[in-house]
Amino acid sequence: MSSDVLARREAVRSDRTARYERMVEIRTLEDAVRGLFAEGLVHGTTHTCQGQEAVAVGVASALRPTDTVCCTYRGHGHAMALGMTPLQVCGEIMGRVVGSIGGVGGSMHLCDTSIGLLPTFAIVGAGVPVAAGAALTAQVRGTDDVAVSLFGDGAANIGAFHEGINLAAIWKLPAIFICENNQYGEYSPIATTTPIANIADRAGSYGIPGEVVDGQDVDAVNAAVEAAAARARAGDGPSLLEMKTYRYAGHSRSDTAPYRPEGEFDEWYERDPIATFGARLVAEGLLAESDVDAIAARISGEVDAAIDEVKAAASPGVASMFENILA
Amino acid sequence: MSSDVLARREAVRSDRTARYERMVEIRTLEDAVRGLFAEGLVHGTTHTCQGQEAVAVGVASALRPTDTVCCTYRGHGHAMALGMTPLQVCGEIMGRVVGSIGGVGGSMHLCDTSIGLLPTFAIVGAGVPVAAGAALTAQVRGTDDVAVSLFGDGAANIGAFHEGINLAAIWKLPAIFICENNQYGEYSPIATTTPIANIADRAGSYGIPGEVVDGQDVDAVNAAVEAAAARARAGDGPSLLEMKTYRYAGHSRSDTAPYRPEGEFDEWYERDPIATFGARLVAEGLLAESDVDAIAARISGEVDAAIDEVKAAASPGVASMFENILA
Amino acid sequence: MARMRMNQAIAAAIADEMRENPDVVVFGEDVAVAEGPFKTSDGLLAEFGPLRVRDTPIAEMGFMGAAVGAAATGLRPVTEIMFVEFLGVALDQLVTEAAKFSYLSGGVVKVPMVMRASVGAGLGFGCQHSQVMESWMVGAPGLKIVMISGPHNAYGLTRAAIRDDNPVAVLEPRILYAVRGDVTTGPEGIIPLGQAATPVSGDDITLVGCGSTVRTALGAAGDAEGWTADVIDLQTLQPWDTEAVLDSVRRTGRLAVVEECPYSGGWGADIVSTVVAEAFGDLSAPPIRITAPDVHVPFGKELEQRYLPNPEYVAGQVGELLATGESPPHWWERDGALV
Amino acid sequence: MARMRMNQAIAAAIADEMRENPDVVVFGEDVAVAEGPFKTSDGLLAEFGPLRVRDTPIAEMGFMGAAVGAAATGLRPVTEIMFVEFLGVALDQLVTEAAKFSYLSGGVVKVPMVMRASVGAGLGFGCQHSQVMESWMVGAPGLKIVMISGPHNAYGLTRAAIRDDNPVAVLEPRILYAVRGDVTTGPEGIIPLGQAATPVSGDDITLVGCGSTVRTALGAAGDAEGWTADVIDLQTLQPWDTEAVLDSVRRTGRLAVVEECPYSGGWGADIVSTVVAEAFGDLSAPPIRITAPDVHVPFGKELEQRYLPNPEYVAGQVGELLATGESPPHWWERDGALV
Ligand SMILES: Cc1ncc(C[n+]2csc(CCOP(=O)(O)OP(=O)(O)O)c2C)c(N)n1
Ligand SMILES: Cc1ncc(C[n+]2csc(CCOP(=O)(O)OP(=O)(O)O)c2C)c(N)n1
Ligand SMILES: [Mg+2]
Ligand SMILES: [Mg+2]
Repeated sequence: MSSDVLARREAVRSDRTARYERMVEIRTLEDAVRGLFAEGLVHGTTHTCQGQEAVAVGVASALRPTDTVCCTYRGHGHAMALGMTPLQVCGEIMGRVVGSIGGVGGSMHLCDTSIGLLPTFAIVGAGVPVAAGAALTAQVRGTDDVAVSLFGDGAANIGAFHEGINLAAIWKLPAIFICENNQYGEYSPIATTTPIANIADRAGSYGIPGEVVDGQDVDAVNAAVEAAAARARAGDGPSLLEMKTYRYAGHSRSDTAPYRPEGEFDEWYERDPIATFGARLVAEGLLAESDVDAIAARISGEVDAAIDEVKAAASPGVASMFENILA
Repeated sequence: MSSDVLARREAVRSDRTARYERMVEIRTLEDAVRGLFAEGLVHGTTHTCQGQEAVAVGVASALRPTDTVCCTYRGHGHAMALGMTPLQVCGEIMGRVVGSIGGVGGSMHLCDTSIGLLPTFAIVGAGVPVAAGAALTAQVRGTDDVAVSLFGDGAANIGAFHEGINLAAIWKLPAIFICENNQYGEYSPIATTTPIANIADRAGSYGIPGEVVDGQDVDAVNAAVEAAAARARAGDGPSLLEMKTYRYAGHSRSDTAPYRPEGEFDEWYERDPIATFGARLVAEGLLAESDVDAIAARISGEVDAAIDEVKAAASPGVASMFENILA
Repeated sequence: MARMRMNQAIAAAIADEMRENPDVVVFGEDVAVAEGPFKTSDGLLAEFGPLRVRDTPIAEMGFMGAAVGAAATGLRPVTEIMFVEFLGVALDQLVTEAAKFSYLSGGVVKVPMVMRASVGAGLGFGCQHSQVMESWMVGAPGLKIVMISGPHNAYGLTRAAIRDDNPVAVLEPRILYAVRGDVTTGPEGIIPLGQAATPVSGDDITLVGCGSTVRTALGAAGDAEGWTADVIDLQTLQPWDTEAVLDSVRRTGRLAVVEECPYSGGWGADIVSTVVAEAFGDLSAPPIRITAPDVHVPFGKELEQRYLPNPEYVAGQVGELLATGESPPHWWERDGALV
Repeated sequence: MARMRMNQAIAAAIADEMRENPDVVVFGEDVAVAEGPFKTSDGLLAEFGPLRVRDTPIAEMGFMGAAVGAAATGLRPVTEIMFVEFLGVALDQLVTEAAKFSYLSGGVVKVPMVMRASVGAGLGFGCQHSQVMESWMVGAPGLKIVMISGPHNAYGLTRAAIRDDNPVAVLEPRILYAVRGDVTTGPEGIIPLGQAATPVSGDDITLVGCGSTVRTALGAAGDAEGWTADVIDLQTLQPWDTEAVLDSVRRTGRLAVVEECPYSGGWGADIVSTVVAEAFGDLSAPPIRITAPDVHVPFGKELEQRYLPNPEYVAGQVGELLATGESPPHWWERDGALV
């Protein structure tokens, strides 16, 4: 499994076509996941990331497997971008032993340290100071690894955001704080909870660089994260990047997003990160027109196969409840 | 007691000479308090505010008794500026029934709602969102009262600061957030914990006005708070004011401030808020030269008398431990 | 009397208090426009408007602190912590500030705020969104804690909590939100804090539940063969109704506390320790606790159901206690339990 | 063997671990340049330098989270919460993150972090700086809790905590920092977590203490006339040494738990509930708890001393239990106690 995962990671690091494919894979899996829940095949809740695939893949493409990533419950896309397979992700979502942590966590709880992914956080903001801590490890050990914290626009109003970034700034830790501004925290539009237009401007409170990035452009995301990572690796401290993006689906399983203003979705969908990037690759000659459909079809088959494998897999036994409580 | 307290409050609101006298009173009591602890007459700890008197009196002079104040453990000066008597303050510090809350709280815990002072906060940052809540009361009830949160430079790095100010900003609450930047959080100079020079700049994170104020000039403090209060009362929302000031004594009872760089104290002492303001009043003809010593002597006598009264007062009985647990 | 779901009963209770008292305000994450993630504030924004019903940023410390300040200055805020675990970022305001303000003001400042939180397992939310966490609050003098067990007391206890002059934590088992029941509305429906209810009476044992486990205990007692039980719903966990429990145990001579929490640190230990201190001589068998194991709440549906004590398990434990006069082993201590 | 104060023993333990393992780092408020508000990191900055010994901003959530992240990626951070109440702004990181990471990684991620905190009353710090608050942590699977009772186990348990691969909360009674005692330093001085100590043995009752109350229990047993006691120092509160307590109670037939916390929600209730379940038939009297009352820690010196259980009070309660076979009333329940 692990070598497969690392190969998948390497692919998005080195190959823009692979990035495109990964974005398609994420979208495909997320759509399927919502379907599974809709069918009542999974219990609990899920938070999918359709529309935000360029952020996930752009970030992963700029990081090394030895870097650490602290991600939220909206983590399927990031996990896959970092290399996790659809089988591991879907296995966890459906609570089967083939899942990322053996099926005892569910949709909000993925982890694979071979690709630097710490247990994803279901508590808003909690990953921000944890990323600072991972960056501290790099600084103390003198490696040039970085740590990345991914969080939402809503998370920028919680104390852990403030404390974590301030700590990283004062210690000049090799950390990158990435706000995925998908315009909503749960059902609340950002303007109702946040009195400024750009979260990136909060960097000023910590004397670190802050940058607004087009989160629908995987190349732009890659470039911004590369630059922030270079800065961090060089010992120049943390950065705050704000990825402007959009959540196509509702906040979670049960949300149909009735609160969205008319036309908003369509506006964002016009700049769909997958369609846009596909067109760019075609224009650049890296993909043929026909590849686009072929890729979609192939990945759809792969994801279906993974889901079938999950459905056939065992659920964890009672003993699993008592495992891994203490190290 | 209460009418006395209100008269004292009114005095600093209307009369600059009274402001001078109150600053002298605060300094005198604080010096005496450190003496009491040094003599071993009090147990526990204390945090005095010598050097910061202009902030306390400047703030109180700009507020109404119906406004709410959330203050920290370094609260003797603020309480007296708001009108609390030396007897109440010293009584509480020494744990006697004449104390502000009957002697069961100690130095960090003063309260008098007749002058708007909520129980002072011994947890760093805790008062910031509480002040937002008091401002919410004013907004919901449609009064034009304001709520003030007083906190230190060190508190500007804690989550409650961020969450409280953001909430006040998004709800446009009539609150004033006042950072008393006395250059140190406990034994740590601000530059070791805070990556920017002016806390006031953090106002930008919340889209509210931020202003650096000379905290050693009681007139400047008064003017800045008056302006912020007017803004808040008019419905234009909160402000963040940073009072640059200096703590003459150590952080608390046992601290002799060995960490202070050579000469730093002297530099600040040259701009002593009491001496400066006294000289200004003399220059303006509001005080005679001779008044200065006379005031000091009179207040010294009053404070001594208050302390004697405290020493003669009873300690709370065992029953007090069980009182006021539930409303 | 009206038939409603538990979440509707909560919304109705808040609305009735808001109608009677303009000082009652409601805020929390998505409680206004969206009417609450669990629809427990249905209709409030529409009826009472945006001054009194507000969405907050995701900032539990911020809005919990705002509740403290608002309550200390005259309002009666009702706040919502969506999942009780989120108190982990805001506990200071509830336990260290709100609960101490009366004491720290010589009794002058009251903090009549309500912190509602959804609690408990059973819905597949995973181990950071499925706990009850009452242990974070029990043992905080100055704070009252209420645990809801169904639509009826959801209405009555919520109203009482809002009327109380102290900070009150109201814990609502998430799994019961959709449960329907008959609710006495209006002033007669208000249930005083601090009083247990005894929905079923019997002779052989006292079964004490609170929150979600009342249903479990009732299920066990309902199907019991060969024994009958007093089933006590504590309703208020702090201060709990010592009299009601002691009176019953003195009569039945046996006690089983049914808790949703892990064994260690559960509230039932307090009940047991008080009962043995006060009624040792009346006990004909060791008081037992029927709890979840000392593990994280697992995700999978079957695992999660296994984690929670259910009526059959409770009935089995009680039966064994009655038969042997000894404390039966927990399920996870039995041979073969983990295979 | 060396004679030192408890705070020196803590600093020595950390220093010895830092010498052996470059992954051990220390951070917290004023722990570096000032060597700790209670001088528990004396000499660390000088010896190990600013990369490994750091002052933090006042941001418990921030640096506790940083400890989680650092521990999860290979370091062994030792952090200091100056007064345990400050965990109220940071509990999430300890209980909801650190303690669950092993589980949430399928056992792959270890979080070998130590959260040291000063606890307890007796120094006049007032009601927001004098509690023990172990109830915030007991009942959190995945977290170990240690309570120090003197210089000797301060050294031994601190070293063991730093070596443990789990998050460990180490609670240090503030009032004992200045107490001197003989300390076995070096590897032999390490005291395994999870094991109680029994500094004194006797026949009539088992006195269980933890942290500051070990001294209280020893004082009571030392001056006792007409009875002798096993005095058990739990040392580790989670998981606590059930065997040691049960073995003793089975022999003595009686149990008194001495706690510094308020009666409600105290850790002793867990001990009592387990003992009655496991050893009911061996009990010749009701197990009792000797605790502080359900109030805030008062400020005045006499009040504060009254609040805390002291050896005379413990001896009195035990004597009464032995004489009557019944649970004696708490001091505050007695006639005239409050005048
Ligand atoms: C401390 C905390 N408060 C509230 C929640 C409930 N909650 C889960 S996701 C969410 C919205 C987060 O919004 P944002 O940060 O923008 O991330 P997004 O979901 O949009 O990716 C909320 C309020 C939580 N998990 N943790
Ligand atoms: C949450 C919390 N953390 C730590 C402390 C301990 N503490 C008390 S005062 C203080 C320094 C605060 O510095 P600052 O905010 O600058 O205020 P000042 O004392 O200078 O007035 C600290 C760390 C506390 N009381 N609360
Ligand atoms: Mg969002
Ligand atoms: Mg300061």
